[in-house]
Amino acid sequence: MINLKEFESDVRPDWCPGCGDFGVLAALKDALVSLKIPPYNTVVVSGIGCSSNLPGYIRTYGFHGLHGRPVPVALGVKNSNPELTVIVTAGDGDEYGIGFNHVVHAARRNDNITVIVMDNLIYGLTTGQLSPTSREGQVTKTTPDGSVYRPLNPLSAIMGVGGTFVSRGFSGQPKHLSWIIQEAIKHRGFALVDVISPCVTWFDIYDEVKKQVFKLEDAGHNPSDMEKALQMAQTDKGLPIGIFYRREDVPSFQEMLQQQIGKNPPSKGVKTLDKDKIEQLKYEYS
Amino acid sequence: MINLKEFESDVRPDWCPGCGDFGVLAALKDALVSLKIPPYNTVVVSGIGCSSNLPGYIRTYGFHGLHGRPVPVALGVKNSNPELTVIVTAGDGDEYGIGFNHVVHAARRNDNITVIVMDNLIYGLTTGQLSPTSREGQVTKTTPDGSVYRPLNPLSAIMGVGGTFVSRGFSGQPKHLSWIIQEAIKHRGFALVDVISPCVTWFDIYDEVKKQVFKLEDAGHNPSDMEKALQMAQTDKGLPIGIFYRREDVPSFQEMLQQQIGKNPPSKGVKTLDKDKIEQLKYEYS
Amino acid sequence: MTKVEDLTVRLGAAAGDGIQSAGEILARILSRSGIYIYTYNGNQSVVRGGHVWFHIHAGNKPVYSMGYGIDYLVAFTQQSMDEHASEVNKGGAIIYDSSSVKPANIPEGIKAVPAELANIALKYDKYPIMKNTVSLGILAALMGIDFKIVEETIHTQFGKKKEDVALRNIQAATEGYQIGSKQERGKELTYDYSRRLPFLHSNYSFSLGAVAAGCRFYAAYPMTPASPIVHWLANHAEELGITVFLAEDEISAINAIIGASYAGARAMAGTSGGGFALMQEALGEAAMTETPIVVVDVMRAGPSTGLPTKTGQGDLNMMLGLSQDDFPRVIVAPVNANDAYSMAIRSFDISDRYQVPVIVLMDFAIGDGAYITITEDFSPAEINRGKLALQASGDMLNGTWFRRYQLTEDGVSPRSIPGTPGLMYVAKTDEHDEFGHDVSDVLAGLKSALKTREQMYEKRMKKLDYIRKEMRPPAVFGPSRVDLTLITWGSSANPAREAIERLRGKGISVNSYEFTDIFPLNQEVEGMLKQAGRLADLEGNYTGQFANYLRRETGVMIKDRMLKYNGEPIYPAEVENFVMKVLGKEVR
Amino acid sequence: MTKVEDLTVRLGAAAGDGIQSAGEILARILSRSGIYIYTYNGNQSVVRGGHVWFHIHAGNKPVYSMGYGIDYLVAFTQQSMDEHASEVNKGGAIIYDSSSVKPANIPEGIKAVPAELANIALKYDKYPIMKNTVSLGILAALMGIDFKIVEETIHTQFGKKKEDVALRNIQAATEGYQIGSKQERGKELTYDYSRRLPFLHSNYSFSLGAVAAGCRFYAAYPMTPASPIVHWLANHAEELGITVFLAEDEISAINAIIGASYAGARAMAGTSGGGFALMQEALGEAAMTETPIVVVDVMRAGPSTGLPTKTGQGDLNMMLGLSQDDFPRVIVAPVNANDAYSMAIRSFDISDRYQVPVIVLMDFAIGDGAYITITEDFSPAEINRGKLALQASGDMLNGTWFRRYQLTEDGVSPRSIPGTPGLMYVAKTDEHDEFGHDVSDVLAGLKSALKTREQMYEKRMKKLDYIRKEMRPPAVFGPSRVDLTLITWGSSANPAREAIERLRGKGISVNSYEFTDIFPLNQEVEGMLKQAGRLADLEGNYTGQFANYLRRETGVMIKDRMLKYNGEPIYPAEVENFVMKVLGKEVR
Ligand SMILES: Cc1ncc(C[n+]2csc(CCOP(=O)(O)OP(=O)(O)O)c2C)c(N)n1
Ligand SMILES: Cc1ncc(C[n+]2csc(CCOP(=O)(O)OP(=O)(O)O)c2C)c(N)n1
Ligand code: SF4
Ligand code: SF4
Ligand SMILES: [Mg+2]
Ligand SMILES: [Mg+2]
Repeated sequence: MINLKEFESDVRPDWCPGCGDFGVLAALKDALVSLKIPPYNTVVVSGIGCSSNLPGYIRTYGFHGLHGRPVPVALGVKNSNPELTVIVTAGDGDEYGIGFNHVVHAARRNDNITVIVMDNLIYGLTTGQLSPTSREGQVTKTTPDGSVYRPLNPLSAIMGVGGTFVSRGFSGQPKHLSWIIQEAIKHRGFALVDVISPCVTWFDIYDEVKKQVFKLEDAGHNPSDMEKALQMAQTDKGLPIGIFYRREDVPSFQEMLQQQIGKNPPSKGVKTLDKDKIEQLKYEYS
Repeated sequence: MINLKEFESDVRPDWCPGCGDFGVLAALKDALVSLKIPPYNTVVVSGIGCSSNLPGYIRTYGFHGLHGRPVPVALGVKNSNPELTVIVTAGDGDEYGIGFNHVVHAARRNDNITVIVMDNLIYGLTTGQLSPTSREGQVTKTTPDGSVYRPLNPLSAIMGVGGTFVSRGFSGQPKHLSWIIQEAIKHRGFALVDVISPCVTWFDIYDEVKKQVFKLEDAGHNPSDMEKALQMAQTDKGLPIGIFYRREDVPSFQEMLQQQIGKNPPSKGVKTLDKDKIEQLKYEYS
Repeated sequence: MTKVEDLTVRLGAAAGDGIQSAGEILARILSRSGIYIYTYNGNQSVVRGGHVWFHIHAGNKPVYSMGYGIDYLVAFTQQSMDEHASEVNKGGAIIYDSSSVKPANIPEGIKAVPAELANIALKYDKYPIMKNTVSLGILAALMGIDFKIVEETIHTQFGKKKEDVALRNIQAATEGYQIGSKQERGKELTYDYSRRLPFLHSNYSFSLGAVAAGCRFYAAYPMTPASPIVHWLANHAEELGITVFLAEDEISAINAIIGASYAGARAMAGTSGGGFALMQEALGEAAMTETPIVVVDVMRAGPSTGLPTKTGQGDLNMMLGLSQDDFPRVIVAPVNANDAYSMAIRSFDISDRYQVPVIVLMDFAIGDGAYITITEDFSPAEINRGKLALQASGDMLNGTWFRRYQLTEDGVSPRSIPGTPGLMYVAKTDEHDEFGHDVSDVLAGLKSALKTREQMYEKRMKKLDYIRKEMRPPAVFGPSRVDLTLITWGSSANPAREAIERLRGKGISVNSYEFTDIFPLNQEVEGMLKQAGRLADLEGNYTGQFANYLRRETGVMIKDRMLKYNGEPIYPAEVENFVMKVLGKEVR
Repeated sequence: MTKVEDLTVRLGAAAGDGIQSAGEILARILSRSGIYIYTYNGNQSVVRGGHVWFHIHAGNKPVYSMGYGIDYLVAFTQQSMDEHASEVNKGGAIIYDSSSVKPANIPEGIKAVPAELANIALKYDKYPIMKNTVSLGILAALMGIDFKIVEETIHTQFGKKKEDVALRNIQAATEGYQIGSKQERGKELTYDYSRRLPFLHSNYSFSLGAVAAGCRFYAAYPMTPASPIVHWLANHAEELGITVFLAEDEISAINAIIGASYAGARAMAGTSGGGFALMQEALGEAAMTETPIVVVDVMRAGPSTGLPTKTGQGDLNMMLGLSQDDFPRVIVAPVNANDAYSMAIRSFDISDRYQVPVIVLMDFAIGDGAYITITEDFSPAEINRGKLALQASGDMLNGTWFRRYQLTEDGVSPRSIPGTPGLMYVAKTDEHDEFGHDVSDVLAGLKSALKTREQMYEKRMKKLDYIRKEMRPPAVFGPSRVDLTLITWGSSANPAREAIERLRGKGISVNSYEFTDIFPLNQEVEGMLKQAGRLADLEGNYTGQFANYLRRETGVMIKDRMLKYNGEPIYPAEVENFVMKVLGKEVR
């Protein structure tokens, strides 16, 4: 019943021809169709950046907010209505730069959202400045003589803060990416999907990535092995994609909350107080 | 020549009697004296919190700024004048909550500052609310029924982002803490000193900590072993203190910058342009 | 014994001595004796030590503010004696802990009541914390309050803790009462033990109002003096089914409530000035995506970190200039806990019906610890969620986006809630068309898009025209024909009320325009100001932000201003002196 | 051939077609022909595709703004033809790429010059990017510019790249020039090839001014349209020895410059509105710690994300209401790149001498891509770091804190720089005494501390009284006796200048008060406004923020306002029409 057409938007992506983000969009749609999640129960939340333009290109509910702030918006949505599938789609600047604190804390709380980062190692929309994942020596508009900034490794970072699902995909392999996204959505809690999604205009690393990329599954990686996962995240021998680390034994923050304050979620209608209750609370201190 | 007296302030700490922060203050003074760093070449930068009141209690240069922002202030100081010893002293809310993004990025860039976090697992100054390091189940003013928030492990977090010096001390052992701080200051690049510094008013865990604490050195820990360091950071068998992880082979961000733009630091007087240079730059685009 | 209409009590101690809780017990005792109260928490940004005080103004009729001087001072520390003794009124009394405090600066005509408060307390507990209770016993006796009420209140206060603690406290209080009874009685009010009056401070009553309005999601990062809101809500979370999200910072808090509201919940955030500064970018986000939210700023004395536990009204300019460029917002400022309840309900109502952010300005002078007797009726809320699209028509179920930002007469468009089939849309902070599609990228600057841009800008801003009509002109407190009209906003109305009463007694006729609906201003305001006689401004900031704003909006310049910026609450006596000066009368 | 005093050229294409670089080459060609220019970058928030344009107004005498209509349109895409053809002036010409564009909407009296731009370009490169160069060749021919200048400019432009690229471009330009030469010549200016005029946009000239003022530390997080500042500084970092810190967010950027300045460097940060919103809390920090900093906001069309590549002047309210409570700040707004240079120097000077944050408001209309010919002399800066304590007296070397916040006549206290023996102090955001010791914790509320608090508040605020005297009244552009005075601030002065000239030609006498020193206002302003005849306001925002501010400060209400908020720059023709309407004259 749920098919790709239902997710089709009449808004044409304004990405540059060849941009990696097309692959991510395709993979996300495929994943939602495969999981049979209806578009109206899906909320795609983004920040600001080329990648963050994604929500308009997939006909689900969407929130195209501020640079760096999609994660807290997504948490608000999820806590307000835990029945929704909430997905963040944004860039490396958005999620690993200005917005990284939100990502880190969502990961450690194990908030039940999926965060897809279109990691192109550059600030695309603002025309090519250094990002937190830019490489040492990389020439950008803000590092004309080559970067002296040590890059962030988002995978080991999220493992370090206790992330329970850490993965990386490649926009050039949308089927594989769709599988990762499906697993991420099904995951109990916070899931990071870092996607190498090259920017063909400001830092085109397609050929290089294609050469280096290999699948963790093919290499026999066991995602429950944190130690190996860290090694793989930090390896300079090729570029592994797949699920680096995963554990399903940690309750999500939303489960924990519901244990405490029940299952009637905030979005389900306002709940007012009757006169007696009001009076009782009014006299609480006297 | 440099002695404790030089660091003495006539301002009396307003911490509660028995607060862990007294031990941190003592250890910091001791470390500076031991390293023979003159007070006027030291800048202690803090945020807002009980712990952040520290700068007034040690007679060095100090900057008592905004909640969560001492790290970027410290970076500005260090980049402006790399000859200064720049130390951040703040709380777990300040550095692991609102200000954590700055800490994370300073760690990954390997900025040459020492960050001492007085970690009391609570927001002290604001009278006892949940902090990012508060334990699951902890009863605080904001979690009267026990916390459902999974805590952050700051040590593994900073290792995950590539931190090059990760340590933990205990305010109850100021001599040992002084040694850690000395090593942290001598370290090439970013050094995190997480200090268990109990809040006797809102979350007194002194007795418990005293029972659990042991020194990594005594346990034969080798700080160059990241894997073991991570295990130690996450262990629930006792509370290890000491230097978890350390590497000295990564140039600091300031070294990298100086390679690029030379050693004449920004603080050393203004450098104006002469008429010829101005004219040349004025005509640059025409 | 002197019967009076109102009196004040001040307890002075070091932080950590439990003065606030003692003050609350006393407030309770008085309320259970049918007495009206206002309290103020003179605390410091320190957890133990220093000098803190708790002030109670109590009366047979409603009181609003600090009252005049001190009638009963309880000095637990020397500093309390030194700081406050000179302010004690004739006929007043000073109770002090004679084991550590020496009498000093005691003006004539004041009774000194020495008692070994700490030593007595140590009889009943290993820490001297019950010295508070001892002093309350003495006070009750001096004030002629029936001990039964004291006993009952202590039982209520410690009810949840061990019964044993309550009993020992009662013993301590009894010993105090005996000491007090040996003294000549002092000033006393007219008690009515059959009447129990409720009291709340504005943080609590606003929280109660919010929950009554159906707020189900609250996000915050703690900040004095807004923290009591999150404490209250967290304490009632299980009972009332509120989700309280303790965010990693204020930016997360406000974005979370925007997400929660977008997904259908009534949602709120609260903070103080510094935290609000960080939230600003997201206020623009809420306005641009047309997501209803309520945000409370409980102001404290700034600038910057300033005096975190002291009061001020300095954040108005910030609210008028929020974030980049122009967008609609509503600013309200309740006077005290009485109207804060209904203001909460109104805030959610306006926010939902116009899909705009509503900002609520309160301050420390009416917040944390500043209890006031509730005389208002707190009615259940009538809920109007505004224009909601609840169900898609058939043709929406295949392939079209929902026209979320439809151009309408009043600028408000029906909104749909995620989870509703067929009504999908993307909420946008980029400029967008009626469907929420960007006009910022491939369309920006095209002639057709310029039109869209203008229409969308006008759509958002014209909400203010409609809201303006709902905004209330200032309430007039006092007579209508006067020598001087005081302009007050939010909490500054309270000391004016007391001063006006006193001035009336002196034959000076003053009233106050109490502004609670700050932005947009009701259109009658200009006329009211121009028709009023002489005007004088009263506010708790350095530049007279509200008076400046009134000039901007109405052209009316108020020259005479009493501006208080030292962090202390405005005292009615200061208002009185100010009025006398403005009117050219001799002071006292 | 028609000799004219000024003319305009517009290039229209898709993003990624290299239109901005083509426009820059043309600006260069004209400048090397002794012509004055103003350019505007009609771009979009898209990296490839969409519709973008580059506009050049060129004249024999200085030009400031968009000019009137279009004299030469170059249409690389059909959309360029469709959007702009109708705006082409009589006697103008449209060059279009006939391999893909069909003529449409071409008004009468306009010459159509079809040319297979892309196809020709493909002869010289495998991508058709040189179609730009071909069109420049045609344009140069039509405008009667010596080809030598074209050739020379291309050499300069590609100098650093391969010589080969330059040569192929020259071939492409030559082929264009030949096509153009076959046409009748169009409008042309009076060229002086011996004169090369410099041009910059305000982001660049401000950056240059900052470095000239000795700014050695710049921190930023990229944000359109402020990014050219960080690009310029990063590009000159090695050469000029500037530290450019690429922060993880704007909060880090501003705190870093506060740290850098505290440690002795002149330091600056730059951003646009959204980023500035995040910096606000730290502006209060700078003011409270009395740390000098300069912060630039290059405004764009909001609210919220808005139209990121479009222009507006909507951030003034934000600057007036920065962060919580009152603190001193200075707000300036250069008119264009000419005064932006010296404004940078002044900003650092004022900031250092008064130890306050200085905020500089520029906008996209004069920033990124909006070049203007520099007619001002750019002199080296005279440096005055203000009150510095350079050396401790002997008694400071043992045990005392430096009296950093000493109370002085003008509110400014000598400051010491870390590294100086004996002058240690703690910079404080809490309220503090002269030594920088907190009065917020154990002293708060004590009588002695209240005095300190008041004195420190007054100390900070009184700086504004002194700064006010240095603030400049608006410059008057145009005659002194007029029918109407236009009130402009910052960039809105530019279109007014051109309109005023034109109106003068029609016998209508108008002038403009060009405000650059926004806050605090010079004390003469009130008088100037009250003495002026009829006033009308001109600004790029919805509510007339500056006019509202003037009313707040002076009581003068300017009713007639031309407010533009669609993201486009203000065109002189619009100003002209507005003036005619205000004066009740018929338009055209
Ligand atoms: C507060 C704020 N700061 C800066 C910006 C400007 N900005 C917009 S997108 C962006 C970065 C884009 O990079 P990334 O997040 O990696 O996304 P990409 O375009 O590469 O997909 C920046 C800095 C902004 N919109 N808001
Ligand atoms: C922007 C901002 N948000 C909130 C606060 C209020 N605040 C002051 S200190 C503090 C937390 C203190 O906890 P921590 O950093 O752990 O320090 P501690 O007092 O425990 O030493 C908070 C939330 C603030 N000053 N500024
Ligand atoms: S600039 Fe880069 S990231 Fe942006 S759309 Fe183009 S290719 Fe993609
Ligand atoms: S409240 Fe806690 S952290 Fe603060 S001074 Fe007291 S014991 Fe220390
Ligand atoms: Mg990117
Ligand atoms: Mg803490």
